Amino acid sequence: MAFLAPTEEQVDLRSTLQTYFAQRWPEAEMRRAAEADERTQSELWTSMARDLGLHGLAIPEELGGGGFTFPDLLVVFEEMGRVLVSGPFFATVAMAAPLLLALDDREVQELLLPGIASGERVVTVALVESEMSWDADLIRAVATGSGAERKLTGHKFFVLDGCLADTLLVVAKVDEGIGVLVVDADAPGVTITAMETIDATRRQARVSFDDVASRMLRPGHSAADAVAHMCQLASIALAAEQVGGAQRALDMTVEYVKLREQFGRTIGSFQAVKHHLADLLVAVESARAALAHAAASSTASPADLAIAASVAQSLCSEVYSAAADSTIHLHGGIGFTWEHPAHLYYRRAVSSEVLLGSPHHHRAKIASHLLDEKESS
Amino acid sequence: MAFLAPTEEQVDLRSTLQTYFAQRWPEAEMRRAAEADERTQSELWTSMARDLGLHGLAIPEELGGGGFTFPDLLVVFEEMGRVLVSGPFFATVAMAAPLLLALDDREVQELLLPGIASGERVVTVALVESEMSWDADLIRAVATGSGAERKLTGHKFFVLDGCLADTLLVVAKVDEGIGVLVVDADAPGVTITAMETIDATRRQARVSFDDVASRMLRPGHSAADAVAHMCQLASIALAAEQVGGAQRALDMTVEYVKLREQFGRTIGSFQAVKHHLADLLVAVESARAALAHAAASSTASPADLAIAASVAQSLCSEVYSAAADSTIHLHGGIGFTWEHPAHLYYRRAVSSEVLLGSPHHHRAKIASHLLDEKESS
Amino acid sequence: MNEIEAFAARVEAFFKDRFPPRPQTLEHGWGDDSMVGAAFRVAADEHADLERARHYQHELADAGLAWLDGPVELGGAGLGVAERRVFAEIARRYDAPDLNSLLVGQQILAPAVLVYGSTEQRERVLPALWNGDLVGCQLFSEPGAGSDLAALTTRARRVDGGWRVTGQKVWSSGAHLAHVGELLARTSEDPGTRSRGLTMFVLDMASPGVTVRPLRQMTGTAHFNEVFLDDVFIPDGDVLGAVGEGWAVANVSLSSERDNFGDSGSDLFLRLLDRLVLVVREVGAWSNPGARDRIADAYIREVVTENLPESLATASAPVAAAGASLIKLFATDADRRLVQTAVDILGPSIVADTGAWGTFAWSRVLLGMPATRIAGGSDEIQRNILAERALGLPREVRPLQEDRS
Amino acid sequence: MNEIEAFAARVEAFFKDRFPPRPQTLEHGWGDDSMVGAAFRVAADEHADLERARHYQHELADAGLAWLDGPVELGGAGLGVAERRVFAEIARRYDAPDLNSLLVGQQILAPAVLVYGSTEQRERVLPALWNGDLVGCQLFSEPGAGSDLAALTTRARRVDGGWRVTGQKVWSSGAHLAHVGELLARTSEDPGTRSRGLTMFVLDMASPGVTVRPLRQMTGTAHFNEVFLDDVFIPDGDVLGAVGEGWAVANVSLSSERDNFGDSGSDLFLRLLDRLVLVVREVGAWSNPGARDRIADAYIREVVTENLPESLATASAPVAAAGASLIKLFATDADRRLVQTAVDILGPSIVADTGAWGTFAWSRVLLGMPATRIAGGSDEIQRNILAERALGLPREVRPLQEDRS
Repeated sequence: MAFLAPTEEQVDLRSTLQTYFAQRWPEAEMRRAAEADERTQSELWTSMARDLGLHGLAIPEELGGGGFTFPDLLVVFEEMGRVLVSGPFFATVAMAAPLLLALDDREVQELLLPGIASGERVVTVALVESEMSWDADLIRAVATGSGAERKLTGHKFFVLDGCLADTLLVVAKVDEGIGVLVVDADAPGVTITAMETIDATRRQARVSFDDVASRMLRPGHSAADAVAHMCQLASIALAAEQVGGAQRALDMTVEYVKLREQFGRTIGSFQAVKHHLADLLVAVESARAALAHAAASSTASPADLAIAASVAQSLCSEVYSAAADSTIHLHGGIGFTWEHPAHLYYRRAVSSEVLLGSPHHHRAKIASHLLDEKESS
Repeated sequence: MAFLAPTEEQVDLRSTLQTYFAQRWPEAEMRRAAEADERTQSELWTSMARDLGLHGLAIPEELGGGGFTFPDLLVVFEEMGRVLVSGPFFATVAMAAPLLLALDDREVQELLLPGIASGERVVTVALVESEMSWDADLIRAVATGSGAERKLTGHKFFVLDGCLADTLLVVAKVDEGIGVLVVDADAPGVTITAMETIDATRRQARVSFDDVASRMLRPGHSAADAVAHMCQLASIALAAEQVGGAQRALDMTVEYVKLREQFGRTIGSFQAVKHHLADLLVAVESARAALAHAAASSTASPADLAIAASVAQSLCSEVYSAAADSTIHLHGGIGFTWEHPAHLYYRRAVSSEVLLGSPHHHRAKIASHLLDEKESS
Repeated sequence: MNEIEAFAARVEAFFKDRFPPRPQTLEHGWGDDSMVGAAFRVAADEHADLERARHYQHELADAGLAWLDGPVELGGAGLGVAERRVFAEIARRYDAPDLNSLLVGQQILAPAVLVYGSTEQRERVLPALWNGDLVGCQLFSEPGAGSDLAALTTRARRVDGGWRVTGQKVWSSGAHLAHVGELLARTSEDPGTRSRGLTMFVLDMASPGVTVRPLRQMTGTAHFNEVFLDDVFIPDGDVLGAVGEGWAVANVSLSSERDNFGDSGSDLFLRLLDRLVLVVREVGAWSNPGARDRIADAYIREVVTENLPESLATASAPVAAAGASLIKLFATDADRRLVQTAVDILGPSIVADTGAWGTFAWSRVLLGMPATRIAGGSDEIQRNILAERALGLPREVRPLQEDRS
Repeated sequence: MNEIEAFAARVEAFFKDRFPPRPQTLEHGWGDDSMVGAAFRVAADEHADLERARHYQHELADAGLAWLDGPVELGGAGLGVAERRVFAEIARRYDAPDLNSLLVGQQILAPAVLVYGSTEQRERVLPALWNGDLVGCQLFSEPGAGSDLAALTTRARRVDGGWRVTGQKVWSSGAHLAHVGELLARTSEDPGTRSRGLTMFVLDMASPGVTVRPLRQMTGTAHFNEVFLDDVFIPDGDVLGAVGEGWAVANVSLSSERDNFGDSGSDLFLRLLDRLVLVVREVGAWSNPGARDRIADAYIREVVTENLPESLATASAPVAAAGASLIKLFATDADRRLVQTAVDILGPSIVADTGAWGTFAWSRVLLGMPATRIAGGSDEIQRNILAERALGLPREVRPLQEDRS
């Protein structure tokens, strides 16, 4: 779990992405996508897969991917978070793909992963059933039957980009314990309803299943560990997005206070503003350090990965929300207009804070690790 | 529970006390007392009782007191907190006297309260048995027997000024439930040991009782409600001390930053220092408002008094500790020398924060009131 | 029955005849879920809302209950603080229309007219603001001068019988619904007297050359406006106070704005906490110990918010005088904590609508809260005021409203 | 076995021969309870402690393990960061004497001598500082000049063969035990060149006219001193750097001081959290859910503190350059939170001694913590450095150490 400095490849990738998004995803495009009908797919999606191979970056080559590492993929999420890329990339690449990779079902992997890598397939994960906490443990949906063919009934909230997905990976109770089921979004008995959300760059849906034909991955085994592993990797990917977003929020604010004048001086010359931004810099760099630690832990033991992911997710959530809030505040009146992008970052920050578990939720996991086990930490 | 503006009498009392303590309790005297052997009694103690009648202020006239109200007495605690008066005044007047008044045992009241009012008697309360929380509920000390005469065995921590007291009021389990027992400090089987403490202006002791002859107050009745009522009034008295101390910490810091120069300007002209002190002013005034509310509630229903006391104690604790910490910080190097009084306020602030229950403990009580009862708040 | 009791009975009767009572205690599921705190309500039809408010205000005026502490000769009731308090206590128990749309006229414009207006202006404007006939707005801020009014560039040029005004104003709440605007403009260019070159006008919003453009906020609503003034004629009779005295007139309005934040702020806070407690009890989040601690903390801040105005009134003179700034700072901090508590408790349901009562409605509070720390003087300006006026620390370079003294 | 492994084996052997191991994991009740973090230890006999440290340092020097990254010709080992890290990892596993009393000489004085010293000074001072012969202290701060070194008033007057120095220094850590002091004094009175009028000296603390008076801190201990200089003679050979160049020399020391805070700070933090976790597990406070949240928060900050130096090294150049300030701000904030967590968990037992292991010992941390936010550059100065150097915001009026560049 030593610290990993960025590789040369990662530095290059970052620079490529910054140029790419500057051209392909300017603010106007982002706003257009956010306000568009959510069933349309953006050109960016296709280009990211075709021109850069981002979807399959961390998918093994034999399954149609680029065979890069998970830390490499984190560079992509950080840069996407910086410019608020919308669409089902997170659901497909940070959740569905890792879940498929964690479940050793080669047949289904060959069925779905090449399509994910090529950008032809949109897959999301339907997991949470509680209304007020993002809880991967409280599962009431049930899939009956045995072998690969099951019948699924249940109800899911907060399914990321559920309205865009063609395939759903659904977590449900099965005879074996917890199972992951592949469901066709068009299958009879599936009802997908968009949820109104504050963050138009990340859509969510409620999905209900009424005796739906589905295929269980890795029949005969409980998938609980795979689901937990996926949640940890997705938490780290989300932390990367949050670091990117927080950094952009800080940068845009520093830029603004250097130009904006009040009382005959730039507002960035007031000590209160300077110290506010210094504290924010400390926060952003602390989030980056927690992310680097989690990235280095992505190949560590399950227990270490779980804790490193919770450390990063808890801190990066709080830092991003604070950074986005400060951005609005230090911009003054202009910061809370619809036209200024500050609120888009604020909306993304808060929606990310409660996604994949709140900071309190992650700290409860850490406390349990420190205090409830036999060995000392 | 309306807000009570200070009465004319209270305004006069405050002004009298400020003059009095300025003369009788200068910093040198306070330091001398703090470093003296704790078995010696200060001259101030005698003078406060004889010249001003402070000990008996809120004791009924027929029991040798002044017959004033509890809110009047709070003015005394606020002014004492401002100048860090040491000695067993708090133990005797904020704890023992209210406990005696709450227990309707006229005979013992007549035995003890006139002596308290005249300053001849030092009485304290022995209550807490846990090491890490100031807990009035976990009582394991036991007094056996029936009627007024009981035999007491047990162990108490954090007994305020236990080494100075001539009489102890001890809370113990009795057949009737919880009982309060009068114990002579010199009685056979009583062992009083000074605890080392960070706050030399408020001494504490551990006391053990080995089959000690004691007299139960109000035999035949459980005293649990009286103990709870005493804790609430003492919490408000402590809040008054905290407001006085926090105000003094703020005042001394404002004074200092107006004089001290660094980088060619008074440090009070730096916006970071100004805003720090502005926030502290907000905190101190919010504590004062909570105290005023609690004072007005001191004659309210038991439930309302309990909540108002917890509101004041929780907030005033946090505000005083923050104020004392800021005082050290804004004084720079001089602030953490032994010679500067800042650390004496800091020590008192922290020792008060954990006395009579921590802020978290009080908030747990408030939450229980808001969330666990049938009626809405 | 003493005078105050008689007054209370009269108010009670007024409301009882007209409006249904609100539930004594809030109930889970009661009322329009969009209304989590009046300040964050999304108006379905703001014109209809305004008409309801004006009608209600008219009824209040007819009953002598509109302008409780106003002078009788101007349509006020000539009463005191005690009656205002009694009125507020009773009013909050009835489900009467929301009067927010009239607040700027009554709490910002009216005080300035009362202090600086001519007899004619006082008689023309004040009764009408308080009986619902006239709706007012404020035209101070400009794109280049947010907190710094001395940097205003909207210019008024002397012409025959009046002035011609050109410039742009921003952050004007309700300007799209208002009949009159309190307009601050520059009437002298002498750079040495930046603040003394300002003059206040009572602008007829229907004047030719006035264009109002709604400014969409991050909440998605457009309560504020940009107002463009293109060679707008204002007759001499609409100058408020003396020419060049605009700074002083503005300060009456700004200080009333600060003073009145406390009232509505605390009210807002109370209702929000009650609603959150309801949701917590309903869904059993009461078992979450972290949330319990934060709910209790919010309650403590509610108690303080309730008692702070009266407590500050007994503080030392400089602290009492800066009380409005202190209250605003305390309230914005308490509000921020409360919203964070709501996020912690409601989790994803504050971000995406599950359909449950009293959950996603909080997203409007979440999105509206950042504005409260800027509008009416940012937290930083309030801290400067406290440090300098209440604590006597050295001054920063000064914004206009701080230079009254 | 590669080079680094061979080095590790040599270090391991050195410690194994001399010192007992610390328990692999801390155990409840293990060790001297007064030592909750070395920085807060109350020394029973500081002279005996110092002798132990010097002896240990001598053994390190003999083994070639004293000055790992120092040049070989001056007694250093000529090794790099990797070896320093390996050494630290191994050293913390053994119960070796505390070297704090030698730190000022090695981390503050030595770097300045290395950069600005003459060959004679480097050879005389550096090996001796690193083999335990010489103990150093710092003589910068004055009663009237805390963070503002440009306001120094201690004066050095030219005399035959050297200088005569008169003035008062303060906050000099370990001056009562030191042989040499890094002394900053004013050698020119020209007010236009306040900073260029300063010169640095390596003062022999045994010189006539030097009086050291311990300064008792709020913790009750007297680690710092006031140092009075009464017409003290310093020969020309003890001027460090050029006359008038004292500002630049001071900055080498100050920046090394900032850089080295991160190391000891994080180490301190780690050991403190481990101890608190032990107490929590022992007494079953693990059932207190609020405490659980705060312990987890402390753990998060510990992970960050561990990773921040390397993470910052990969940041943009201006941020990386101000890394020491960023680390110090993060650490002081984390420490403050940790102490509050300890207060919340330990309750009254942190205030009054119940006799339980690992509880009242925390009171020393509590009382020592305020100093960490002032010493080595206050939080406010670190924030200025970050805002100005890392973010490029406009400068405040400057303290000495900020004017290097």
